[in-house]
Amino acid sequence: MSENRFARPGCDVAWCPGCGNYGILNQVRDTLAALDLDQQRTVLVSGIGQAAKLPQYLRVHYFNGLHGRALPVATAIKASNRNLTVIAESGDGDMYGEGGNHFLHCIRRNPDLTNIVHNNMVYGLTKGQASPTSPRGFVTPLQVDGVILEPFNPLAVAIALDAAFVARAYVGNVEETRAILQAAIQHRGYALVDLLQPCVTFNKLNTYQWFAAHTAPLPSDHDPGDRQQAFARACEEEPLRLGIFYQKEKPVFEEQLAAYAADPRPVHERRVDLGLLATTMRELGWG
Amino acid sequence: MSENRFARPGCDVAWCPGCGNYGILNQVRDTLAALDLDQQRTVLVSGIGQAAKLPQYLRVHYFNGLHGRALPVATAIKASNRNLTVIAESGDGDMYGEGGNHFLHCIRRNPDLTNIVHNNMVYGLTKGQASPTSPRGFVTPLQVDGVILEPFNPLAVAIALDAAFVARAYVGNVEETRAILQAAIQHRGYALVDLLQPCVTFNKLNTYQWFAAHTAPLPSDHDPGDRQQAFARACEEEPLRLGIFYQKEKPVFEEQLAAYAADPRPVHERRVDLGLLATTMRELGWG
Amino acid sequence: MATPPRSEVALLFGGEAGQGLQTLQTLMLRLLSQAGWHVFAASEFMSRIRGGSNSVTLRAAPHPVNAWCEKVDLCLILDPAALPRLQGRFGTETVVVGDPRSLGEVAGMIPLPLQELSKAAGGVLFANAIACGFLARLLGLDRELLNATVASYFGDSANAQSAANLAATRHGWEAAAPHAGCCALLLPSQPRAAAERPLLLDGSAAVALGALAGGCNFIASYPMSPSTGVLIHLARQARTHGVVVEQAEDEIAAINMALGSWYAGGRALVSTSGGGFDLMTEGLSLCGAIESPLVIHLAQRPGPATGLPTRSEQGDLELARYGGHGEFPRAILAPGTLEDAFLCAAHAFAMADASQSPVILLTDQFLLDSVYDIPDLPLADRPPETQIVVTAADYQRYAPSVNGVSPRGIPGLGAGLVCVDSDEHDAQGCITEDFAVRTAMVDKRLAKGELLRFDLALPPRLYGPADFTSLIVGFGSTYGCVREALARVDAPHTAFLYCPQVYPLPAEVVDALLQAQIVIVIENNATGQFARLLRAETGRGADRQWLKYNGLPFSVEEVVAHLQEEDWS
Amino acid sequence: MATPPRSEVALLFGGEAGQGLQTLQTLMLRLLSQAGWHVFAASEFMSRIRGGSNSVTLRAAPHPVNAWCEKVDLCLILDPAALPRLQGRFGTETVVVGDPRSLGEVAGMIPLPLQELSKAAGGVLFANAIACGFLARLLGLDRELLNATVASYFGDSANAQSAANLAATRHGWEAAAPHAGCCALLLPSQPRAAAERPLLLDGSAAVALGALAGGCNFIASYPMSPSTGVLIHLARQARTHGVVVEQAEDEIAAINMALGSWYAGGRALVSTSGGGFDLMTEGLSLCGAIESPLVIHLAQRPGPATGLPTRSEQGDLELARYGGHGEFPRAILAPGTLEDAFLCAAHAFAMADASQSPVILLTDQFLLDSVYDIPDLPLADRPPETQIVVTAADYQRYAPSVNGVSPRGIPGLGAGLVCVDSDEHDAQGCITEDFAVRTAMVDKRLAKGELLRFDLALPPRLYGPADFTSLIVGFGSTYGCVREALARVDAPHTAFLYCPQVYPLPAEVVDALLQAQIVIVIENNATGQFARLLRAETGRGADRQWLKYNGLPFSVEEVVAHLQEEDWS
Ligand SMILES: Cc1ncc(C[n+]2csc(CCOP(=O)(O)OP(=O)(O)O)c2C)c(N)n1
Ligand SMILES: Cc1ncc(C[n+]2csc(CCOP(=O)(O)OP(=O)(O)O)c2C)c(N)n1
Ligand code: SF4
Ligand code: SF4
Ligand SMILES: [Mg+2]
Ligand SMILES: [Mg+2]
Repeated sequence: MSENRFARPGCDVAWCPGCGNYGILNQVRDTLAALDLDQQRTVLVSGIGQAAKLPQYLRVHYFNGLHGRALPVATAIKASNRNLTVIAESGDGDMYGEGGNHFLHCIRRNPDLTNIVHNNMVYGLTKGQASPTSPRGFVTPLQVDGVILEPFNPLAVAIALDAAFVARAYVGNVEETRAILQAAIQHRGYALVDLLQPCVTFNKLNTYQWFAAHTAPLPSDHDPGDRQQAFARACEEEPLRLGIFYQKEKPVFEEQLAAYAADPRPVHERRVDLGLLATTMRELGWG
Repeated sequence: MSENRFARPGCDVAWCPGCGNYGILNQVRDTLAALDLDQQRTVLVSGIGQAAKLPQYLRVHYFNGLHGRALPVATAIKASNRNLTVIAESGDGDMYGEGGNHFLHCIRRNPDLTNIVHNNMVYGLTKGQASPTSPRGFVTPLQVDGVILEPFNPLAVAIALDAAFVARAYVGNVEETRAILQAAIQHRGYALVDLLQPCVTFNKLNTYQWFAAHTAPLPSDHDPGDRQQAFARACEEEPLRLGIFYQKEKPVFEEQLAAYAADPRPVHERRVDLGLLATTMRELGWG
Repeated sequence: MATPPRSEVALLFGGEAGQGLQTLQTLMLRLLSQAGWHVFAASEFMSRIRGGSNSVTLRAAPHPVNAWCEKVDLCLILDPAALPRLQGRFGTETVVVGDPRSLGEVAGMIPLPLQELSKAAGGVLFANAIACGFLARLLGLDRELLNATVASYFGDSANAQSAANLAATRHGWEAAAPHAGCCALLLPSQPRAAAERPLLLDGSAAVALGALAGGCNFIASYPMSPSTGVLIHLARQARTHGVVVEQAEDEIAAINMALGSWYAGGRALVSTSGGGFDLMTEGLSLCGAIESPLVIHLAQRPGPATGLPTRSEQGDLELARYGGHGEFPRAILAPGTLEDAFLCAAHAFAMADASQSPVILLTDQFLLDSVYDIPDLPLADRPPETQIVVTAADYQRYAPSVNGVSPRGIPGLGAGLVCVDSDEHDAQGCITEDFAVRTAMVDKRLAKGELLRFDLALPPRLYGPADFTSLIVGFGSTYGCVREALARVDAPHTAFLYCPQVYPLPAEVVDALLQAQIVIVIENNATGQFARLLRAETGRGADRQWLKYNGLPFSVEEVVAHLQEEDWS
Repeated sequence: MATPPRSEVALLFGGEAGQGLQTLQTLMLRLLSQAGWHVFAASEFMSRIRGGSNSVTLRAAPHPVNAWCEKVDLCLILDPAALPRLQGRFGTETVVVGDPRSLGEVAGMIPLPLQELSKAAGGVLFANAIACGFLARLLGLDRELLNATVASYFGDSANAQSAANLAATRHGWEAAAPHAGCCALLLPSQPRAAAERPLLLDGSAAVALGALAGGCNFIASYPMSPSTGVLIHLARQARTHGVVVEQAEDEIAAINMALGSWYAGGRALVSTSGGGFDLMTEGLSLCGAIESPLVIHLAQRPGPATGLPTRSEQGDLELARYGGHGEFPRAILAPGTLEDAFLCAAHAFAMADASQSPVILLTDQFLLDSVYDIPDLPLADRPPETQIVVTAADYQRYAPSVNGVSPRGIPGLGAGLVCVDSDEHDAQGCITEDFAVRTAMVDKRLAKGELLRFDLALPPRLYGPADFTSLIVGFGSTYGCVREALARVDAPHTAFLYCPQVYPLPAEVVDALLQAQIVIVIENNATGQFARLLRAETGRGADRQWLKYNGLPFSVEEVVAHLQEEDWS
């Protein structure tokens, strides 16, 4: 794939050998190329964590910001320049833990962006603490007696929020994951891809083998237009279903902004209208 | 109700005349008395907003903290002294907006506390901006063209998180609301009561009349043990159903803490065991 | 009780939230302004929507006024709680007006039968117009002007609401007959021609207009008193001026959105108060790390924590200076007048853009809620240009440069890639742990601080003799009361140094401190933050500190008293 | 390459993450300690789990050592990247050990056929034991002691893992035969009896033990390097010591949980780093407002933003001092030794409890990850008592008092109600907007600052002549290198003032500054935050600043060089 113009060959990748992130990197890179996206208009936004390093290894614009804060940054980029393709990606701790509030409200906003969450059910970069998606009983250096919290079910929550696009993929299924990523990027509106990824160093439970054994595609008769069905399938724990659970056309955030009502240009192309401003000043100035 | 020992007569209540909060205050006060709770062991925790002023008007212990942060405070109070009855209450902006992340993760933790959310679909104290539950199109001084975000559905999200107790009440239905509050407080584990409340000053849409016309009790055959059914009913928008949507026995956070494995006493009753500490020091000290 | 005509007047209105003090304030401001006076109003109010006890102080004078004073010439009392709260400010000559029906008998009070007249006029909604008519007559104002003002406020006179309010005004006017002119203003002032109308703005509007003048086209914020006004003003202008406006789910989202917008070529603002600013400090640090421009409006109110949400303080200066972890440059602008609120807001965008650093606009509730007339706001000749470059294929976001500023590209404009990283990074924006690169990047970032201190700085202004020996130093909203007090007191060799830029300290501030034999720092907080900042930066602190921290701004009288306590010999 | 026996030795191990440097460090520390030496190790590592290039510096000497030095006597290189990264630290006498199979031919390198031996021993897992055996022989250590140390590390010798590692150690030992004693230590040191064993602790363990000694029974935190170690230590002790431990969803939850726990009678700690601390600052302000005790461990790493997550800096002092809006007292303790890390952590709880204020324990990555031997930790005679009262029915949480401290009740203990409010409140904890109450409450809160400055303060320690004229001032982890450097250089009339309490400044610090003719401030940051703080508080700043900000701590050599540049005449 060295001709892939999104590839950044020769960079020093900081992931462990065997990490599921390599597969995600390949799949994202291939999807960007397959969609023939304009490199100059493709922006990746990430937080902090192992997953969040991904943009460093691609030839794209990127904004590698704070732990947990990729979604507000991505939303604003899209809202400031609607010509850009925006992908927000990070780990499960980043997106569902520290960033949980943005996850909720970004879905409510429904900006046209893709949200890829590397779900390895653990905090990789900080050395193996539980993440919101870690299973009950999962023992870590911090959760010495095992996790006692209910695991966060991102799909069920997204469907409860009536998210516009909700999917789960597993990095081990290369073709299927590419197809899901492609559909997610092409979807107009917010699209969640919860992407199962083995962390070979800190998650000895949810391994490649485990995922292979405990995942299965959604039944072929699954109707992504049916919210109740989507929710029911999202609640299933064994097997974890893979595929597009829910999809819906909804009004897109940035299309409804008053700022674009009269002027479709990105904000950076605009200049202050001084005459108009003088008028506004007078209007406000009459007490 | 002046003999109610939870009443704090003569205090200067800062709410507008006619506000739905008065009803909530009465219902909470009556419920505390009806449950014959020990006043010395009842703690109310709130954030900031009109709703969050409620504890000021009761004779209870209270912790009136920061906007959005009642749930972590309440969780820790309960985890530090399991003999206390803890109620966390605040407005919809506080609990679902600023405090959204705590809402998610508190439900995952499942501490034995009651979470009452005064849902007036608006920011009262800051003068009428949209809240997460404001309906689409709701016009405010800030949302001048109306709300463009999908309203937050707290019940659906709580059910998606498999919350232990999920209910909706309307302050206009006095008896029903008392019964729900009573069941919520008695429930072992996290209990959400989304309590619909008219804001007579800033929400001219969702008035007493509106709520009366657009709410209805859950059908009598509703089974709160059925998560899928609960979710389906939570998704219904017309009418808004009232009652206990979902209820489940689940392991309670503070009961699973290692700190209580050998010693059930609240932390304030314990003293450092210096002999044990010397041993620990030696154990850690061998490099 | 009639007093000789006055050359200026201070009115005080006390009432509950929801009783319409704001409407009355606006009506009286317009009326007095139209009558040719300079006007000023400041309100103090509780953190509640209805009830409680609030007040508005409104001044009219032949010269510009922009300070709060305690003295009251004419006081209108609308609720029983107001009287005990406010009467400490009354002098022997204060004329008190109120409705005996609600207040009971008060010695010397001029009765305004507001309940009765309101009922007759059609309800409590008309109380403001009645009061306005009543007061206008006590002040000896012109009846035609009164009618014109009321009519224009309530819409054209054909409309029913307007007509009813005009009638109510008349009732008020008539009820005042026995006391007409009892509090008359001296000059038979010339009404202004419509074309000469000054601007009547509050601080929030001035900041919002300044932001627009600075090219602001994006605001994401979470409501919080007293910062919300700016957000609302921009929301109202979203369509006209093409501003992306979003109420964020929390302050953390707000600042991260603002950074995202700058990254994509926007000019973004966030508006918040102390508690929200706390939550933004990690984003502030990110701003420093990725070298993004950013403008943050920090509207102060008394803390700590929720504190007094609707009151005033200058207690977050050190937070603005030191908030956010790690080390990076920033600037803090603290305007004390409406013109400066406008100019500082506009300049903040230019500064942020040119230095690729955060600029904090530090205001407070008093400034934001104060209204007065100013002739005009100084619009620039040309719209501001965002300093972005069209990137070449080999573009490096953090290319080394002498002054620390690297050309800023944005995605979609040019052939290069724009890579920004919150980790330490190399010139390209890639993560690095190279020790030498780290040192170079720290130096590069800090170098930009010099731009903020010199090239882009807003100098202080000195009022008083250039050869002063005593120097009063202040920032932000203490400006008005210090200037007015100095005009009243004979304080030889004393000058006032007003600092609209409090960090980094412009060289002129340092020079003035060195010249002074006695330095007095005035600030609206308890611990003397500005004095400490001056000492930290220059080694020269305050010899005397004038502090106030009860939630109210300084009054002119308090500053006069402080001045009089000084030994000017 | 054999050199004459040395009285002390500095080892350096360079390798990738995942190659087991930590195990090797522990083995060698234990071995050298058991052999009777004082030992010290500090590691520097990249922010990645595998790969990259990390290193450990390990020193052994007849006297206590607790500073990082650049000098290397014996260097073991495990990965090719390490050599170019580390060789700048080599001197002419440095002995370099490595596997030519992975490194290629390196002039003068003593070959350690690690790949081959590992394979023979059963895999890469055994590389540490092999290296340990090899190094032990180069250092001329006792073979029995080596075996005993390895065996005790891997569990009792009957176990298979232990046996295999012992065999690997032997292979390493044997491979070193041609170079035995080439880097020998001078003294045929006495192995210690088991009972004389010192403690071998790192800074994180010392902080955690100090917290337990201070009565900590609650910790809520969100993982963040380098603060996570403390959290993990307490999690391991949760059951034994009855500590409620929770990984919060974010730092905001963490600090609010901690405040909730104190309210309910717990003694709570939060542990975080700069970015997390930013997010906690609103909670910090709340702590000030409700007058709750609180202990915050702020483990510094280089910023701004994500910065260098695994490296060291003292760049958050001003954040600790000024973070959080509004005005309220706080204390900042910055230990520089393991004993002080322990004592400060324990004392922080006592201080917080007695003053009902936040106390910030300011450490850094270098201190937390450094390991050395200390004889013991000073446990108190009696367990700490939380200063809570049994409330009477008329209990008032904020009852006025002379020193600002009101008796603290908790729910469920007594007949009173415990009402705390983040808004300004009266003695009972009810919201108020009364101006006089506001002023009184601000004064009450600020009064407690005096307790922190005087009664509860940890005084500075002066090393050097009492009649010094030059004074080096430092805080936190620069302690070790300054003391060692001063012992090496003849710097007459020079003393070192080490300040474990950096805020409020104890009186002794102020006195010492006033005595000094020349003040030199050493700090591990770029802008001189401590010097600025000293100037802000005392007017006396630094004449000279020794700063470092590349992500590494000061080395002894650097401080020596700084000292030598000074003109001591
Ligand atoms: C505010 C803040 N808190 C904590 C951290 C430390 N931190 C960095 S990455 C991370 C979690 C990583 O887990 P995840 O998001 O699941 O990513 P992964 O490494 O597993 O891919 C944490 C807690 C931080 N950088 N910033
Ligand atoms: C960190 C922070 N941000 C913002 C605010 C300002 N604020 C106070 S109450 C409130 C919203 C109130 O709405 P809601 O929670 O729905 O309560 P209501 O007043 O409607 O009962 C806001 C935004 C604050 N106090 N703190
Ligand atoms: S720690 Fe886990 S997630 Fe991180 S790079 Fe290694 S295997 Fe991947
Ligand atoms: S503003 Fe609304 S919610 Fe607040 S007190 Fe008034 S009516 Fe109630
Ligand atoms: Mg993860
Ligand atoms: Mg509300």
